[in-house]
Amino acid sequence: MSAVTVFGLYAAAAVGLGLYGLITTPQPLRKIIAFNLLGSGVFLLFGIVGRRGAAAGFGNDPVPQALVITGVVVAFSATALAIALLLRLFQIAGSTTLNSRAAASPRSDPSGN
Amino acid sequence: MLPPAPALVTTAGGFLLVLSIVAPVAGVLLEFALGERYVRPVVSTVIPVGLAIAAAVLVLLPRSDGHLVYLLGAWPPPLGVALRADGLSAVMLATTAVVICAVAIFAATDFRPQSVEARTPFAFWILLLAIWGALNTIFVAGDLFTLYVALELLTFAAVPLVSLDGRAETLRAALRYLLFALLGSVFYLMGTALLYGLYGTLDIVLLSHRVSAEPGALIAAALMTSGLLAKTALFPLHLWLPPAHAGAPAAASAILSGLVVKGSFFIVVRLWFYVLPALPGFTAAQFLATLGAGAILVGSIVALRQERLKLLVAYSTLAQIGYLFLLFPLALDASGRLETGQALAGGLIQAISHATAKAAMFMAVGSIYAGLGHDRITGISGAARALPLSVMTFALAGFALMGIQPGGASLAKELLLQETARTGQWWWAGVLQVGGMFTAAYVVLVLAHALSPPDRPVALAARPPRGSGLAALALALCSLFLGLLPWEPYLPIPYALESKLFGVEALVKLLVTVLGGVALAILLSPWPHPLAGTVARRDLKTVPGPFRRACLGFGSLVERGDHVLRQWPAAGICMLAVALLLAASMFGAN
Amino acid sequence: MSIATVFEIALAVVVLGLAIWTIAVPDTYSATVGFIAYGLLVALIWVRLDAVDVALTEAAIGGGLGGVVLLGAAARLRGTEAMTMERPSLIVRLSAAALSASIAAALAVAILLPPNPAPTLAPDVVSNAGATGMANPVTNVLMAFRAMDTMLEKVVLLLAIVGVWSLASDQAWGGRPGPRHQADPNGVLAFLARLLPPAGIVVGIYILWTGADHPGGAFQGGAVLASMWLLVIMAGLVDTPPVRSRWLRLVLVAGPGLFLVVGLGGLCFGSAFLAYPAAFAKPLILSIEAAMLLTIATTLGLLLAGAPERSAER
Amino acid sequence: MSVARDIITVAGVSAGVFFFFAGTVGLLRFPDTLTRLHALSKADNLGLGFVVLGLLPQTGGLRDGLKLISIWMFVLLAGATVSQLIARTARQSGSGE
Repeated sequence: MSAVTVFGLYAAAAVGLGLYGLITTPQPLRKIIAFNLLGSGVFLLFGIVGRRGAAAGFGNDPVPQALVITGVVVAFSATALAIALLLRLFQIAGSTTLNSRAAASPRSDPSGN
Repeated sequence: MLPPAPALVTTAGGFLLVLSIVAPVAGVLLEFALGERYVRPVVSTVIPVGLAIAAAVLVLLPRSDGHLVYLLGAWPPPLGVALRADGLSAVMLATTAVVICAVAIFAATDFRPQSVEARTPFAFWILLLAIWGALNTIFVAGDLFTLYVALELLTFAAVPLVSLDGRAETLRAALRYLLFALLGSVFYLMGTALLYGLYGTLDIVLLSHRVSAEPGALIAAALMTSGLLAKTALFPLHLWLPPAHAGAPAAASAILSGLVVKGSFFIVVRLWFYVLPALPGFTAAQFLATLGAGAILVGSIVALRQERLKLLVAYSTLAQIGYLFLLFPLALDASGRLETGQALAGGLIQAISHATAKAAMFMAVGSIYAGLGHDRITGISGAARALPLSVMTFALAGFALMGIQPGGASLAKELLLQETARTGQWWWAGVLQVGGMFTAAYVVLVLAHALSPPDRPVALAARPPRGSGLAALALALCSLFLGLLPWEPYLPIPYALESKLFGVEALVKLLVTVLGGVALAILLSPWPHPLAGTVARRDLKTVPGPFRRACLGFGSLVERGDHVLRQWPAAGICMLAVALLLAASMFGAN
Repeated sequence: MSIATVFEIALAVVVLGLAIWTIAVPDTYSATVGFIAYGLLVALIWVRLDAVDVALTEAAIGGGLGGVVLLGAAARLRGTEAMTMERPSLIVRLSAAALSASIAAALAVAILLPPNPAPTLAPDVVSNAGATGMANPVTNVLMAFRAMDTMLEKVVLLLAIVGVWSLASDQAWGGRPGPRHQADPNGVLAFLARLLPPAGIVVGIYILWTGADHPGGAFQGGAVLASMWLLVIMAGLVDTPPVRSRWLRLVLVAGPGLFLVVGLGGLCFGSAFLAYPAAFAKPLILSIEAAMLLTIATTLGLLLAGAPERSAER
Repeated sequence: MSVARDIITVAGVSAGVFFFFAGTVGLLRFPDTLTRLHALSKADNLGLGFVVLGLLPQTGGLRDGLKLISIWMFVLLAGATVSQLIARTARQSGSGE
């Protein structure tokens, strides 16, 4: 087993875990954490691809590395924006649920059915 | 070494592609740095420049063999990044420029810069230009990772637009939108990682030569497609769309509904037709179109049951997005490969027609909301007299969407119908016709309410500014006359089509659509019918009571189903299921 | 099995355990803390993959600053998170688990089926490195070969700032972001905030400078500078600047602005947009990076500070 | 010569690992915040010190050695401050009992 195999399996597992967390946790903050976990797994995919492409004296293909650095920064901005939205929602509404009961429940049928 | 392929050399005029990105981005930076007082000069410089660039691309493209290429930093792919424009890019660039221009005029009063810097104008104008820059990048990017960055740029510009008014409801909508869009981008990113690992490049042209039906490539294709579908809000991945598009301010809704969802749709088209045309195959294409058909059905039925006009229009966007995805199975050739032919042209014209018409529609609804102080569909009787311009805009945009000649939608429908006949997929012809009827249904429904005489004189809360109304009207007219434009240099359209657009046969088709729409509106809308006293009474009589009740029951069932699908866990599970089913059907085809 | 492999397996297992814990633990605050530890260990994985540039970024931005954002939010939301919402039903959870596992399995298959030989652009990067005069291949990719992506991503950061600011209430617009930190001016935090930043600023600039030839660069350096700034803010020694401030605005657009100007210079006078003339490539790139360092540090700091909450007057 | 260096390294790093281990056990086993903090900060500072000491013979030159030592110094500084802050918060909120 090489590093590529070990971490490749881990990356896939992290993606699975992140997806599960993103779907099932009800709290938005936990969703954001799960998204970051998911993101780290996806970035590791790039790392593994790059590691396999080690050549010309580099242990890791520099192109995927650069893509990951860009991706990490984008993911961080997304986290910051999501957190800001969440905190503002909490400030205004006093709760952070994503389901608004008023708007979400199917309205009673006005034609009497 | 072989001489470089034509797609890997900068062409004359390629710099226009750079400018089409740089102009809005520079506008964003200037607005941010200079602040409120200079927003007006910056915007009113950037918009004409952007329009001119789009026009120049349109002019230059046919003269340079249908392709413009620019190598950024003069580095050829795979190491460098190329920008490329073809006919599709050119028409989308132009559409975006026109819609942005109209929305900017519409918003000039709503978001008028004040002497003291205020929050909403500051954010709105920056985000408007940012969306423009992001979309232009999407249309001309020649590299899958550049497309990823552009997608994120689009999301980051679109999300704050949703929550501009700062109410809890819209904040919630924005957060849902952001989280689901991020899930979509992560899926897309997974696919790019796999593709780079297999082929060592992310350049679209190079990839299209190297790609083959290996397991990794198929999984990558499925992941990327489902991620993009989430961002496009194709049924059943639409949980974020209705609240976001209905909650945003009118000008923002126009952009979100008209343009933003087209960005990720465009990338799906790029991916399927230009990166891996041989991979998806028959089943996957049918699957996409089936989701599209589901979107038409659910979106339209739920739209007809909405009480609020903005939500109705938002749900109709959902249905129209579904309509766009019908192009995929129709573009298959005999060997199961996607052909860049008539079906693609039809789908793209439909997208353009929807972009213009839906933006106009949202602006009209925004004006009605502002004028009446509410947008309850049962309370808009008399609006046609009080706000004639807005109602007329809504009507014209609606006519364009339901396929009245010479609108873009009618041309698109004709192109797609011909392809159903050619490929023998008659079932999609039925879906296309029903889709048109449903569109007619909600347009007719709204117009019937707006045209009916009011119980008491309508008191206007505010009079919408004339400039705004005219901008929306101009956009609706654009959509209505799209069918007359010369598309041949940009999209593969047969010459002989125009004659079919007019004439008795076309008129009959239209009549059938409208009558079908009226019937659907009567059967599925739960609201008391405004014209019950006049024309529609006879119709109502002929419709047996129990039948209408059954239809309404069915509608309510669909609405409930839609509500379940819009819960977060359900939508997430749908997302994974769509990805897996796509992968399975692609594996089946190869 | 070599000792390195044993270490790698152990690392993967520990990280996996932390990941599971982060998802499964009931308390949100604990999950956040778990995620920070996770982020730091993932940086170790990146070192094992021989991607030191990414390891630095992941540790500084992914684990470090990302962790701070999450921790701050968790602290503010503590108490509300626990009482809230119902968990989804067992069927939903089971089907989500099954589908997530299938996706993970598909991904594992796809990533572990190696193409032979694996494609790579490393030789291309090496043979073209002469054009920039810099030895760090990752910096070359970021600043030259794929400069467009880097520039657009700077705009993404700017939009994130716009998005965060747009959440302010209308009264607070133009004011200072975040709460005012009160700390004992003679306390231990203030002491650290006076002692550390001079060293931290040197380290940040060093990371940028060394990024030309060795692992490092504007992001990593910017993250260090941002954390120094935040330390000083948290110690109450300085306040966050009001978002109306013209200087602040200029600093925030400096990075992408200079990038754009240099790019257009290449379009007008050189061979292409974002092409650097060979003689000036290194100084040009370093000056763009210097501007970016400033912009990134400020942007990251402000993203952590949040939306404007207080009017500019004290 | 290189054998002597390696012996110093092994000894130093092993000592460091021992202290980290002890600190972790203390973190897990001690009953309250303050004692846990005590175990953690003391063991970590010493542990890292020994690891750095052990690595010093392996460095290429004075520059690298100085970098290593400055890492340790920074960790000492940050660790001391943070421990102080945590301890104070714990005492104020009364959870140190």
